[in-house]
Amino acid sequence: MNFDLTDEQTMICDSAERLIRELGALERRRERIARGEGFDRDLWSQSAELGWLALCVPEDAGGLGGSITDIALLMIELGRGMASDPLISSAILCSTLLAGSDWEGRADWIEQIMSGNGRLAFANLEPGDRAEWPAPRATTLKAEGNGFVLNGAKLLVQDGEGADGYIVTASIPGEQSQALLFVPADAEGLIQDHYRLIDGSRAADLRFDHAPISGGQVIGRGDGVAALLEDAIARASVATLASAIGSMEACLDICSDYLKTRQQFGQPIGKFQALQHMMTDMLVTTHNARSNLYHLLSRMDGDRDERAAALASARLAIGQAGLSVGRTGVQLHGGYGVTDEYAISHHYRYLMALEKRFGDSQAYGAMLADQLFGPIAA
Amino acid sequence: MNFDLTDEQTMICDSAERLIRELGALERRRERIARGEGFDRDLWSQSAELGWLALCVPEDAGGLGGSITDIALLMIELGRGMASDPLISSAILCSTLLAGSDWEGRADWIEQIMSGNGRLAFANLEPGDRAEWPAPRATTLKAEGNGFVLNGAKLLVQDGEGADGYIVTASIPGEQSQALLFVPADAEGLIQDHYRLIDGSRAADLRFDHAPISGGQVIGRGDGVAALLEDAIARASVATLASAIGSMEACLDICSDYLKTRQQFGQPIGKFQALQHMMTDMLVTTHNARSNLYHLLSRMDGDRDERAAALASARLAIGQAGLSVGRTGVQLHGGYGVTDEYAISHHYRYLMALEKRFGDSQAYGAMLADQLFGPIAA
Amino acid sequence: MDLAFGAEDQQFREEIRQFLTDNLPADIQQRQRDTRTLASNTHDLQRWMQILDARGWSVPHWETAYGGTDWSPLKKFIFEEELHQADAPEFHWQSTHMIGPIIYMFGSDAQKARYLPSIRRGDYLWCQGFSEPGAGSDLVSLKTMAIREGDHFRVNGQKIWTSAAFESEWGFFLVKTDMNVKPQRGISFLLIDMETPGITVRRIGQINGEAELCEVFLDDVMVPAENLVGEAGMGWTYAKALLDHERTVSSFIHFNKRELRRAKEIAQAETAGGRRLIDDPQTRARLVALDAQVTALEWSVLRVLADEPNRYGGTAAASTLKITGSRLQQAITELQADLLGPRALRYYDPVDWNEPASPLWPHHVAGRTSAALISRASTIYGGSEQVQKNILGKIAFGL
Amino acid sequence: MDLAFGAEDQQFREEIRQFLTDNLPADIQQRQRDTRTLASNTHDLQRWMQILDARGWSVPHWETAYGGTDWSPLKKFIFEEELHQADAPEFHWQSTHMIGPIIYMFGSDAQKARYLPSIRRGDYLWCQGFSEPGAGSDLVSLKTMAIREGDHFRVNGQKIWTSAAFESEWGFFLVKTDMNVKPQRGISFLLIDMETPGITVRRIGQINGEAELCEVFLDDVMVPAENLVGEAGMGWTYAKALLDHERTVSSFIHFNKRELRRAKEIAQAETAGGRRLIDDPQTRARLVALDAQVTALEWSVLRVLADEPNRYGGTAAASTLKITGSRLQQAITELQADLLGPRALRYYDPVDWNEPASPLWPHHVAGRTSAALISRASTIYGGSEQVQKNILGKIAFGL
Repeated sequence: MNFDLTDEQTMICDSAERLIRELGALERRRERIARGEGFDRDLWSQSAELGWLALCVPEDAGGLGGSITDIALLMIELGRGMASDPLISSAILCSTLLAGSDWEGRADWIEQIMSGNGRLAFANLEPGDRAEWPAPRATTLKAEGNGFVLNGAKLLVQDGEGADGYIVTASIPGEQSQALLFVPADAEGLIQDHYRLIDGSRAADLRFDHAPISGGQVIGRGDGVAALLEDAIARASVATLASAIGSMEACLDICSDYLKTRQQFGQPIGKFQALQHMMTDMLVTTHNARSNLYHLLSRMDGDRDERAAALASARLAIGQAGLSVGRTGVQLHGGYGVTDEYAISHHYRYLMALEKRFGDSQAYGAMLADQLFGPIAA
Repeated sequence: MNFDLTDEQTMICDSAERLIRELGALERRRERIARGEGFDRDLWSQSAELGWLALCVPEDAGGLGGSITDIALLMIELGRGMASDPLISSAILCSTLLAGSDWEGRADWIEQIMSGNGRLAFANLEPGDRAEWPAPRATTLKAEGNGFVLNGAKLLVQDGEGADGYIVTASIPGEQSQALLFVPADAEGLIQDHYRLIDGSRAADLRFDHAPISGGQVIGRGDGVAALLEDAIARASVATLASAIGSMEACLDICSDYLKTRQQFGQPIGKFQALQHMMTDMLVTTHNARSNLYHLLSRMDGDRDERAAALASARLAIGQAGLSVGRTGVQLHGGYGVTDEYAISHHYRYLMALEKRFGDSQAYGAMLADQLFGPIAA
Repeated sequence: MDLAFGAEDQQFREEIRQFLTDNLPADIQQRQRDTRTLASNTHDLQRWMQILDARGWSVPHWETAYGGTDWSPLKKFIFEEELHQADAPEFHWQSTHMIGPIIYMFGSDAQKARYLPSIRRGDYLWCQGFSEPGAGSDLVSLKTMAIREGDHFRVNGQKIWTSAAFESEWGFFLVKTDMNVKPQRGISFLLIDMETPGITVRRIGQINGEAELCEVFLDDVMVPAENLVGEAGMGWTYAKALLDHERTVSSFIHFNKRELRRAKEIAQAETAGGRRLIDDPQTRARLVALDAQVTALEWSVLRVLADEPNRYGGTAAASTLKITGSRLQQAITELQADLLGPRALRYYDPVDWNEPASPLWPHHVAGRTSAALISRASTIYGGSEQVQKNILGKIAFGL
Repeated sequence: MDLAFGAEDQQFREEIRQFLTDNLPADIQQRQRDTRTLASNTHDLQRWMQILDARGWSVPHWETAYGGTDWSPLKKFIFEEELHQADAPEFHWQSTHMIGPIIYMFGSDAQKARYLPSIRRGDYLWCQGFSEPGAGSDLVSLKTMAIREGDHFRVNGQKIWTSAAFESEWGFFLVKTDMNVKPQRGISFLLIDMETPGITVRRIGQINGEAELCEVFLDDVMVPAENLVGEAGMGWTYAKALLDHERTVSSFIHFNKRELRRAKEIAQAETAGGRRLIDDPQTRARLVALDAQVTALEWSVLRVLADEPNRYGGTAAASTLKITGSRLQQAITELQADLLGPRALRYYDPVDWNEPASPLWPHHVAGRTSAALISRASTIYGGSEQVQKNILGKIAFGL
């Protein structure tokens, strides 16, 4: 066991840090959000050029096959700049789904994603979902004629606006497991609705109204799909949690700087013991949150149940940690904390958003309990 | 609506304050506990002389018929000295049960209690109980010969050691409601076990092994018993919560004095902002806890459901408040906080004990939820 | 001690309820219920103020000589509670509760005649210029200067956190008029027409997308000397008098009760795994814990209103209300957002009132997260929680 | 980065487990599992130390030259973890982990020869005389004086919070030997035979009924000069060296893991309304929240053991462990007590091991509340949480 970065990891982190320094200015972020853009296109194309998109794709699917730890380290750096979208939705989540399938369009789309030329988004969430994990879907795929038709609705498709296509989960009447479908953005019978999220990223609702689906659009169905979904969501969750760690660590820097510069009552406010203690609480929380991430990373390649437990545990702990750090950071900034003009409120909103991606703390707490103690006896 | 004390209430509070000043010294308390005595006998006899025991008994049962607010105010003062035992168990709980019955022994025993010559204790709790509220009992009363026999076990009978008799709850096979029985301490078939509690008070376990019960020992049975039990437990709960308020308010005095006298790093520790803020948290918590008590008092004479909700609400809030104040008080005392030699640890233990009397915060939280939202739908 | 509302109070409550049923316009009520921002409700507020004024109830807390009522503090509490319960527009605090009383307590007859009637009618908004960039919770170090030049003051400086400055016709400002005395003694209270040349207002983008708070830049602003309230150098004293005047306000008790009710409604409407959240034990536990705390807050307010003797003094009780009330605002609105699960993540423009027509987005979702976000301010403005605790430690315990 | 235990570590773990299976006496194990006090287990500890010593494992963290092992920090962690898991007696910290290393690092050859073997064998206990009544977290203001008189020191003063002083044969003390230099430079490290005339030990009654902490009064105690450790005036430095030596101890990670396991067992055994508490959603929520925090603590420990580069420095990481670990001790033991419901209220004498025979009082009840009560000390001793935060704010952020 050791926590030293490999040379390659150091390289990844350094270049990510450089890029965030270059492109991560708050003003740039605010202008971009005001323009209604959900992510930074320059950062996206740079991510392709620097090989980060490929890093997230397994070697046997044509990618660079970075380890989950490599990916997490990259995401921590990007999280500092609140810039991990849409790497997570497209390059990690959708790529993993594609790489694990034997779909004919697999290689093409992976290539598109890695090059930065194409983007896919994952359409799974339905009303009433509190967490994303393989489960029966209300969206249904029915055989009709030579192919199928798709009916149903998905909400909060992360980075769904402007995606070239969607990987959609659906149930097939009479089958236990779900199907994974590819639906291009301009598909017939697909109605889209786009909107901004609190962290400035953008999402889509998709409505499928008797949308025709050909056999060639079925990425997967049958028993393997649940495991594949689990794998992909787990990997995307790691990236999400790592982003949160980066954001929290950025909050530490932002707040400790602020405490040393902001004057009140004739001295830097960092001289006040109460604020010092709030700052140290943030440090303790952030430090431990990183430990939760390490634990999860150590369980990613092992037993599925252990992985599920570690994932739920990390989601629970890091979700709450992020909220706590964000809240305290805002409070330390006084009035400036609740403006859009200081970075801290952006981090708080980003951390709030991350806490609820793929499911919120309470849902993952219940999942962890089921893993540790078994389901609740009636 | 007004919060000014009546002349009579002022008198009660003043004399209680005086008595606590006289008899409430920590040294006296520590020696008494070391001797294995669960309460202060001098305080008990003074309580009789000062009419406090009679105050708790309704006028039509021969008592002075103090209002529940009068009783609460008295208990707040006694709580400051952690000295409300066994007024609660005997003069409030058992007297209320007796006063509400038409049992033939009623007048005698109320007289005994008011004069301080006799003491009863309430034997209701059974294993698996998390809260005391009318519920089917595993202790059963069965007809046999001319009378009955009682079988079962009760635990944690508060102030049960040395009581002259017990009021025992039991189920009668085939009947919905419970029975209330009088069992003298020396009854045949009754085995007692006595022990100390963390707050220095003492309790008893009772085991009834085919104990013969005559018809004359049945205080009540049938439909009225549940309401009577509810009334008595509600009144005793008010007294318990008021004691907690008094104890918390004493903690404020103890801790603010300590902060001003204890020196460290060359100054009184009360100069440290972090400790000032802990102290103000204690104040805010205590102040609000008293408000919860007022709310409960305002609902004691109204609708039963509203009273039950107010009781659950106050138990939940004041229980947690007491723990929080006690914990912070200990922390403010540093090493001395965890010794038996400073008053603060006695208050903490007292508050811990009060939090669990008649049911703990979690149980009452669930009860409040049932009142506010209805039972959980399956 | 008498811990019940009297029969007269109950009757009064009925009277208010009836008045609201008869007079509160349904469209205003609906918008108020859905409100996601203060700034966009000005027109409704004005309509409502006129209705109240017609009944003589637009400034019930004022002295009767100026159009107030002789209601007891408890009745005023009942009045406010019923208004909140009915989702009537909230008073524009700076106008009716701050500058109004200041003017009738300390202003000249000319000022009273000029401003009070329009405040009662809600003709226009007032904004408050107290805080400055370098002095958030620390008003002693104000820098905005007002130099007397003939029959005018020349005002230079900068204010911040000035709510609604962009839509206010008038503002009241704390300014330094004397540099040669202790800071508190050199501060004066000045009324300024927001149209005066030299005033620039910049709206500050907020965490929830609103921009209701402003910066106000004062650059050689010439203010007639008659706009000075009371005596020069007494500004600090007047401002403090206000605080004693409204000791229970910062509890936000009515807001907290209404939003807790809303949280319960959301828990009844939202499901997880097909089960209503109101039937989920953890959700119930969060709700009841908050319910018990709101109950405490309400009775803490009543204790102040009924002047309960308090060994730590009234200011301590008020400070307690502020600390408790602001924490509850945060906890309750955050619970609302949590109850929405992932749907809490959607951003709703606080000014654009169009909601998605999609059945995926029920009406109760709109604005909840926005409220949770901006509620972070409740432990900051009006003296941050940390400053409140400093004060409380001092006045209650002499620490 | 490599976030797995290696094969060698796994094998080592198996070896330790086997050793424990073969060598840990069942009666000791049972008593240790039920322990309610430190002070009453001394005899078991001594037996166990002899068993460990025979295997060469009684002081694995010492330098090999003095009887320690060459295990990596990770192996030492595994060793400790397995000992805890098996409910082996805990090391007597003051003896093996404090004075032992101090003596071999800074002591004379004579001191090494005299004391180290007996410490390895656990022949007797050592106690630590650092704190004084006027100096809890503030060691700089120590007052206990040691004046050199010929070949002796004359020691006068008073120590407090001296664990196990009443049953220790030896004590190590921080004393002032030089009044004329900066306080930190005038403190020396002295070994004192607790039988020396002039020493009075008073046991302090504790919140849980134990009396393991003591006051030690030193009244003209004559201590041979050869009992000075290292150089005069270096006491403070030596004491601090210890802290760097054992940076993960204060996490109480093994305690926290074991007690959380116990909490789960209690939740499986206890019922409410006929339902196991482990099936109650609120109980589950409390348990999993703590489980996730203990997981974090464990990995925070591993990061320190594996020397993860830390931008805030190792002391900051250690301070984080202390803050987190002490809070968890409190939260976990308090949960245990809460799980017992009203049964948590029974007082169990920490010295009298007889338990009630009554079936009303299952074995798992005994001692839980006592542990919760005494755990309040965990955020106090060894630098209170508040002092820890002061330090952390300074070293991590320069505040």
